[in-house]
Amino acid sequence: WAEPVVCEMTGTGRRGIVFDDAPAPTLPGTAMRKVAPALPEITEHDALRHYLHLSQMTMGMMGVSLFGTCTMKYNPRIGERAALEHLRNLHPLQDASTLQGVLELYDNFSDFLCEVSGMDQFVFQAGGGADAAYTHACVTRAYHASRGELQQRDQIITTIQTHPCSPATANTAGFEVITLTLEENGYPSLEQLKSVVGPRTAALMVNNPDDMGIYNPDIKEWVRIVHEAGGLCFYDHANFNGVMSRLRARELGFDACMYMLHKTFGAPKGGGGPAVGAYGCAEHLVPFLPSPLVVKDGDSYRLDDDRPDSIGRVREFWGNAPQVLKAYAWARAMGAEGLREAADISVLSNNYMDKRLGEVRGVTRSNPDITVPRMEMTRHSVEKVTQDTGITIFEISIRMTDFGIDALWLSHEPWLVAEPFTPEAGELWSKEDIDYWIDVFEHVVTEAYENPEIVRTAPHNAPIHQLTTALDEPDQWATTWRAYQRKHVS
Amino acid sequence: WAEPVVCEMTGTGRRGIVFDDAPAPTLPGTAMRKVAPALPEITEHDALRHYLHLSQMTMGMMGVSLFGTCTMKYNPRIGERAALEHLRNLHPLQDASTLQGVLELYDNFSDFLCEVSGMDQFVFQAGGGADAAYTHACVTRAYHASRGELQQRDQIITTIQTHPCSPATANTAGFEVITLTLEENGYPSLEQLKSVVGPRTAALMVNNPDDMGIYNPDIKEWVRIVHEAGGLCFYDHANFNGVMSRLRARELGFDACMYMLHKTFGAPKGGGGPAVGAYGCAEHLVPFLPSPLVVKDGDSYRLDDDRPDSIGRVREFWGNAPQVLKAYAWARAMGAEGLREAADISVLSNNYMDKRLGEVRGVTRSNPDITVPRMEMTRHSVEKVTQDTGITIFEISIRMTDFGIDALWLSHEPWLVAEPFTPEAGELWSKEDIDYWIDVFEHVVTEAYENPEIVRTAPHNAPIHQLTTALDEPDQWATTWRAYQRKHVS
Amino acid sequence: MTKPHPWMANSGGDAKQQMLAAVGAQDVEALFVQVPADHRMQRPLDLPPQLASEVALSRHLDDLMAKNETCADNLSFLGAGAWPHYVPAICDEVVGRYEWQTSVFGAPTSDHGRNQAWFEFTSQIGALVEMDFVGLPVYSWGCAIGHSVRMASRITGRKRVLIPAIMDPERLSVLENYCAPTEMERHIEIVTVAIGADGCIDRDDLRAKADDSIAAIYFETPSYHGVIEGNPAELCQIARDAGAEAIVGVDPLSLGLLEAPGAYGATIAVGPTQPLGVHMYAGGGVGGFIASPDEEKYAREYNTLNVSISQTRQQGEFGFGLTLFHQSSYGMRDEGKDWTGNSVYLWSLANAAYMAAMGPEGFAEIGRLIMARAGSAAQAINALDGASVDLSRPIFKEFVVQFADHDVATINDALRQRGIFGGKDITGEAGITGAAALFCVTETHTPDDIDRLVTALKEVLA
Amino acid sequence: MTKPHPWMANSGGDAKQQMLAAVGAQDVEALFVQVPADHRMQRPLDLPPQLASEVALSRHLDDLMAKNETCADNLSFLGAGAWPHYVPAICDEVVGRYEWQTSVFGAPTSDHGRNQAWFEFTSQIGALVEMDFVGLPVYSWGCAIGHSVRMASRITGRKRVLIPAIMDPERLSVLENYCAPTEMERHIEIVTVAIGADGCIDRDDLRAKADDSIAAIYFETPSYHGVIEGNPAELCQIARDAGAEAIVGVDPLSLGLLEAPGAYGATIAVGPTQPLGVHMYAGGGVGGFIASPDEEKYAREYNTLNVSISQTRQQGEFGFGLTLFHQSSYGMRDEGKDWTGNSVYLWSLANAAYMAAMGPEGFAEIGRLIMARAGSAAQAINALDGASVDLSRPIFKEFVVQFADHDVATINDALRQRGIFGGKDITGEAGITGAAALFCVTETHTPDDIDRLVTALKEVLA
Repeated sequence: WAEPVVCEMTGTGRRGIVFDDAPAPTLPGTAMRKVAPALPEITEHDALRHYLHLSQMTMGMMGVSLFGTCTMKYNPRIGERAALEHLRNLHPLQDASTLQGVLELYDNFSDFLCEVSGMDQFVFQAGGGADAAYTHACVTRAYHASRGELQQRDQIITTIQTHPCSPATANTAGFEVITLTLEENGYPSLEQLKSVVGPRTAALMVNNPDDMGIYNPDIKEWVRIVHEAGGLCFYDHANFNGVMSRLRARELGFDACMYMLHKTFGAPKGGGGPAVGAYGCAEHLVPFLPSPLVVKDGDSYRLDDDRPDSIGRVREFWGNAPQVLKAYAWARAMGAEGLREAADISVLSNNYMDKRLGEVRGVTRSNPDITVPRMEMTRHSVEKVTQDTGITIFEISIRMTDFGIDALWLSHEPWLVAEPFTPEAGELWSKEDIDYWIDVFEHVVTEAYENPEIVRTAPHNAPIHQLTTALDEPDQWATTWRAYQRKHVS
Repeated sequence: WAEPVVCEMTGTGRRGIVFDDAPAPTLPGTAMRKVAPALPEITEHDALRHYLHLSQMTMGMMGVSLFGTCTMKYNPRIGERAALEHLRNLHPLQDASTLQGVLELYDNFSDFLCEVSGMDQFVFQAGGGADAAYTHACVTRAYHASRGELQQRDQIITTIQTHPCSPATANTAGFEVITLTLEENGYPSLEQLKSVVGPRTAALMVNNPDDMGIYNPDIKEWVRIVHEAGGLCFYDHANFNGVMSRLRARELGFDACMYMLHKTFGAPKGGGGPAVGAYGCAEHLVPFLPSPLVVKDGDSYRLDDDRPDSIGRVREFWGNAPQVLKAYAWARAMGAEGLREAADISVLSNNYMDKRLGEVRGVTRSNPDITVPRMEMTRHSVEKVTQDTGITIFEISIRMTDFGIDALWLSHEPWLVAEPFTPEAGELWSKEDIDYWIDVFEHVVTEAYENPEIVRTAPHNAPIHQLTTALDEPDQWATTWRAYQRKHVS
Repeated sequence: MTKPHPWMANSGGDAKQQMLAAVGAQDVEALFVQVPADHRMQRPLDLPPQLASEVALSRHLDDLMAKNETCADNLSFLGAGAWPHYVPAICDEVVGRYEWQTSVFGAPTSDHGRNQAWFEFTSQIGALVEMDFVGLPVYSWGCAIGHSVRMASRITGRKRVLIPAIMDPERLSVLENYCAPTEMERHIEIVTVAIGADGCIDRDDLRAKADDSIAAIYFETPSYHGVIEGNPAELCQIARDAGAEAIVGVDPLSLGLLEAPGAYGATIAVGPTQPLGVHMYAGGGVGGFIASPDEEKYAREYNTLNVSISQTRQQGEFGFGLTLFHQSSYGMRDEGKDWTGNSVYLWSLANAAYMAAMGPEGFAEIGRLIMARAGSAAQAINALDGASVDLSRPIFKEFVVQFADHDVATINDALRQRGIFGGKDITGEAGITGAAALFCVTETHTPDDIDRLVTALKEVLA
Repeated sequence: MTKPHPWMANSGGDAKQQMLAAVGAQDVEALFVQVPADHRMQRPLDLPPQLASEVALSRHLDDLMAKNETCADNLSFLGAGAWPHYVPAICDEVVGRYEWQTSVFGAPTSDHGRNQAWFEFTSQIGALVEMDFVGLPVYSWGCAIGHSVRMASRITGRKRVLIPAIMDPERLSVLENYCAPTEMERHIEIVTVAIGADGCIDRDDLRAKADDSIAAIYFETPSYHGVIEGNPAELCQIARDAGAEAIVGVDPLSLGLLEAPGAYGATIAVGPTQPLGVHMYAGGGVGGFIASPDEEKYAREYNTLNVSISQTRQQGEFGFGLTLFHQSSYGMRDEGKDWTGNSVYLWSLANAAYMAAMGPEGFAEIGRLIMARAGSAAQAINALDGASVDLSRPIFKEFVVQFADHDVATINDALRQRGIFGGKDITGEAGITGAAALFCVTETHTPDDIDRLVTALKEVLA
């Protein structure tokens, strides 16, 4: 479909939805709108058809998506149906007596995740993984403030391979961030950590394994060192899929951890939320958790908002309930044996990919010296392909979409590995899907060597061609139709 | 997507859905299945993705569809939501006390359609328009049988332009069918009718206007003549959209009529049902209506199955309730003023199309002598284009799908007009949509003259190419994968 | 119109004026000259107020529908033609796709996906029943029986059909309609065959009646009363020996466990499609299938539309188009031996997705589960004072409960007060003596549900 | 695993064996050598039984959720951050599309449709508020306030913000979190401005406090208590005169009727997105927007992801890509001034469809309707003995009811017995004396609903 921007469709006198008539109110002229908003005037059918067309021009998981660091899972439709049907008409401020089902859900799922992590309480207020990291930064503030040490403890330690949200939320929350660099074996050494830990240390925020698929075997020692210095330890479980049911954050000593329900627990990603960063912590941090907290009193549940040490809200109300329901549904359908099987398959499939990708011309792995099997994903590189052919990983990625492969994940910044890419097979996809993915990749690399023009001019089979506007230039970007009209039309 | 046939995906050991285990029952070996059915073994995600891919390869009303005789309307999503939510878990044999909502719906909508038609009772058991015609044939049998005249009255009269379902159902029900032919003015003459009406006449089954857009002005007289001879008169309101709110079947004298709710009343077509042929009749035929009948007793409703003169069931239970709800929703949202407006726009838009199509090279209208405005559709012809270029209307139709125009409707059999096509604008589509349709048509006709090869080899922008198998040959057709394997593979 | 309507583009703006100008008409009225004045209605329609506002309409529908009580709010044991089977969420997702809901008669090239899905419906039905020719679905199981009996009559040139003396009255009524009244020349006579004490067709009676006037024998396994026919091959043999068609009605959900009709000599198989991923919808979910060997004598007699796989102009590519269209009523008109039209094609997409997700193992599993659950319910009810079930008959999904001291209406009223919809009241039906109800137990009923029913029945029967 | 799982393709068949063979591993365990033994859990997880059967899982979810009572089964007057607005059916259809639900970080070429829909979200928000730069949505209105105050602080280099003394405690709590604690160097001090008897910002107090230490003034119209600010331009002028940003929080549904922030001098506009076609979802439907002039000093301070329209290699074709990505926390890491991540992007597609269907007339109509319905409810309640509403204030959608003789908990309990969820209990909140509740009346409330409330209140207050 050659689909126009909906904002062009004005001035037709058409209606997409109507309401009963009511008299115009009397208000001061200074409060009244003078010029009607420049919105589309289209029928209901036009509006629907337009957005359905746009949906068809979105690949999503209609093809094969082994999008690394995002853990592409099946998003069960049963959860979708249940959430829409049962939750859409609930108001968060209803009397608790009328919310018993959803409160029990929260309590059940907190218990479930406590068993998975070894923590003592989970909350679901954070609107995503980064929001859970932010929650941890706030909890860290509250914890140290409660001990009168907040002014002293103004540093949070993280590593260069930790997801950007950890340093960014720590910084936003007012901390100074210390970023450890990787060493030869793929992670920062104990010595490097020790050199920065001290009385100013408020917390450690890390993930493990990292996006290279490397597991830091010293992590227990890290936690001990930070604890000894009086800091808290937060485990960003972004890369949980491979270690799920094999280790528990609390048993490694961590004080808190986070799961992304829209990732590891099968809730849909929606192109970027609504999401849930399920934040869990050990008993000593529970008083600081965001409010309200779901509390079980005998056989019933209530929302406790009377918690003087709480950090309050990181977001209004108590979370993305429909996503919690969907993740709970996924988790219950998997059960203990399913989680274990999923972890096994994730790691096995990734090592299978490693094996096959290693045979593709010009492809190398991060940290080539580390020859033991990687965890659930591996960072690879086409640096050699680029050197040989001029074709970059970005171009390869775009070309792959011509074959129904969702544009692959490269790397979070900074790009420590040149021309990186990071597939993650997960437990959903069949071996045939994985083989297809690798076959396409290999095909495109071969094209890069033999017919680079076809790669360079890709996509050839997509709704549109490659963008050409310099979007970071103030006189070029336009985030609204108004801005576009002003900058580019008039 | 290059989508394989799902039946190929066997032997993988995968599961799409599982159930709790239960022991195998003890049954005689003669009753037990020996060989497991050759069905796909795929995951839930594979099954879903497969059918979503197929849905994307279906045009439906995603483009512009002015599909004649089918009255393409908006299928409001509000009706879809309400039907799924409220009706899916109802059982037709529930105690009437638990079905009050849906029974009231039936009663309300019967009243609504009675006002629209002038009839006294509507029923919704018929699973489509043809089934309503069949219902009429059955009612006709029962009516004449009740008067002891069934053996005598064994003929049903119809016209060559009436929808095939009328003669076919009449024939199926055991009647001899007499088909009147069209005369110069576009409809059979009174004389022709009179020549076949007599003591053997059981009924007249006709539509009006016909698919040419011609209204038979003698229809009241027709009804009088048939009545006088002792026959019943059935009005197939297939082409109701243009006369909606302007005339009522009962006022023209008809004993019964039929509306297709999936057509005139905005319920979705679903590629061919579930549908509803709402059958309505005057009081003297009510005793013969299919059972059960919704009856209002004071403030409550019940299903009356104790009706000795009833024809019984034409289909199990009492109709496609979700479709009735959707049609009711459409009708209530339209109201009297909306129905009138829809009829006006339908006829106006069709005459606008006539005007513009008349200016396209090589296009003629059926019955060119009839110069007065047509009703809600018109049958056109490209006979001249075919003579000039060899390109048929079928080829033009296929080429138009390259531009997002749903393959257009040609004609019911027999093709009285050569190379026919019959667009119907209806009230949904905007003037811009209609203009787009005509522009594409004109463009393709121009191609036929200037570059016929591009038309002949169309489609160029569809999921697949044109079919080549001779599907009416016994050794070629295969309506199942089993048959295909046997005939074409092994 | 007071304001433009969201469902009529040209009711807003100046489109009407532009079109009037283009056609050279003063007003819309001028376009209706064909309709004589005395045909016209003399007043506006007197209808309930327009609800163009979606919020008002939605509220109206919700308020109206809230007057129902559903089988989700209550625990229901009603079956008998519409069954409470589990509908996987993907089935709703599939049939909800706008592309499919709005499709009509597109070309094989433009509506390719739908046609392929249709073919996957027929192919998977074919795999279940082990037959090679399957038509697109008809309105219902009853209609499928009707059409197939008419097919058999045309194939054999005979005008009598044998059916079980105990048959669902809903389906029977449809069949009677399809067999035309005795007054008319082309009618088919329906003759019943006795049912034995084991709940199955009485072989002796069948043999006695299966003479050369018989177009077809029709029987069902499981039967209306849920009884599994022990040796269906024998029945089919009797039919074939008489030169008649052997038409079998089957529950597709039983076919992971029970033998396929094609494997025991049935010549036509029919059955319901609603169990395959379609909600009950107050009966609106029903549909039927017809299958047979892929022989011309059968294929040429189908009333249905039929979809065939095809090659395309592109080497190796599949397409799907209609076959034998001209023998349908669209082509035959008054020469039509039978007829078709809009049917339940959208549901066939749910059916296709359901069967694809189920696979061979899913059908086997659900068959075992239904038998186990229904069997345990039958046993527990039989153990109650005042209720009995004939446990000697192997049953699938449905079974007859006889009540000693109460009528079924009273029992069901009392159950309803407890949030339970009891079995269908079959008191007075053929083959039934005394008060009896037909209970349906499926994979949707948990052991707790059955306990709840039994406990409630115990109270009610006390 | 006892059987293959429907959500894990390689749990069935021999895929695992094949992959193990390919990698040359004996078993899966051999692939976990990186994880030291003492890191490993020593027992299986002790979790509730697996519900791999969809019918069992579905039943479990339904049973669990049946313990809720909803605002559909009851008549609710709760608002205050999550509002009962009508969600057109097309919005559910749009966000339900699998393509969008499953999309992640695709390329502009492969996820084009979604990106365009995002752009149509930002563009239509821009049209409503009359501002040229709009970011992709943030978690909530409260989060939008927090981010925008931090933006203002960075733009002005100042560290104090003025806010109304009466503010929704939910939003206020979020803002407080975003302003960091006083112990830390980078915190922003929150100072409240008095609210006058008219429910609006006290001009004198505002002028007194708006000195050159102020980064921004934040106010809302309608306010937390539903009061429409009579002259918002004046407030913005005071802010700009102080060299501060004028941040205004608006209800987008009021903007067909009330003046656009961009038209009266606001420099940043924020607000909730849930009213635009998203269900309440127990609070899970909330989202927020941030808009400003398209000037570098604003644009460079957005924490959000931002989508821009673009040309493509094909002349005349539009595409849509992210702009200013590197200033987000993805690019800045520990140098990030703020942060972002997964947000509520799926809801922005519902928002886009909603605004497109509404158009200018829809917004005007719904604004009038909400004011009329809320106004009539306020009047009727004020007429009751024991309840009062300040009718002198022009209100939009929400209003404060003061109760003379009963506390709100008692009243709401009694209403609940009558199937009504009363207003939010705001007794004890800032600016409130005595027992008071905040009632919300929208286009979803019919005159009958309001009568029902008033009748019930009358009984309860008697």
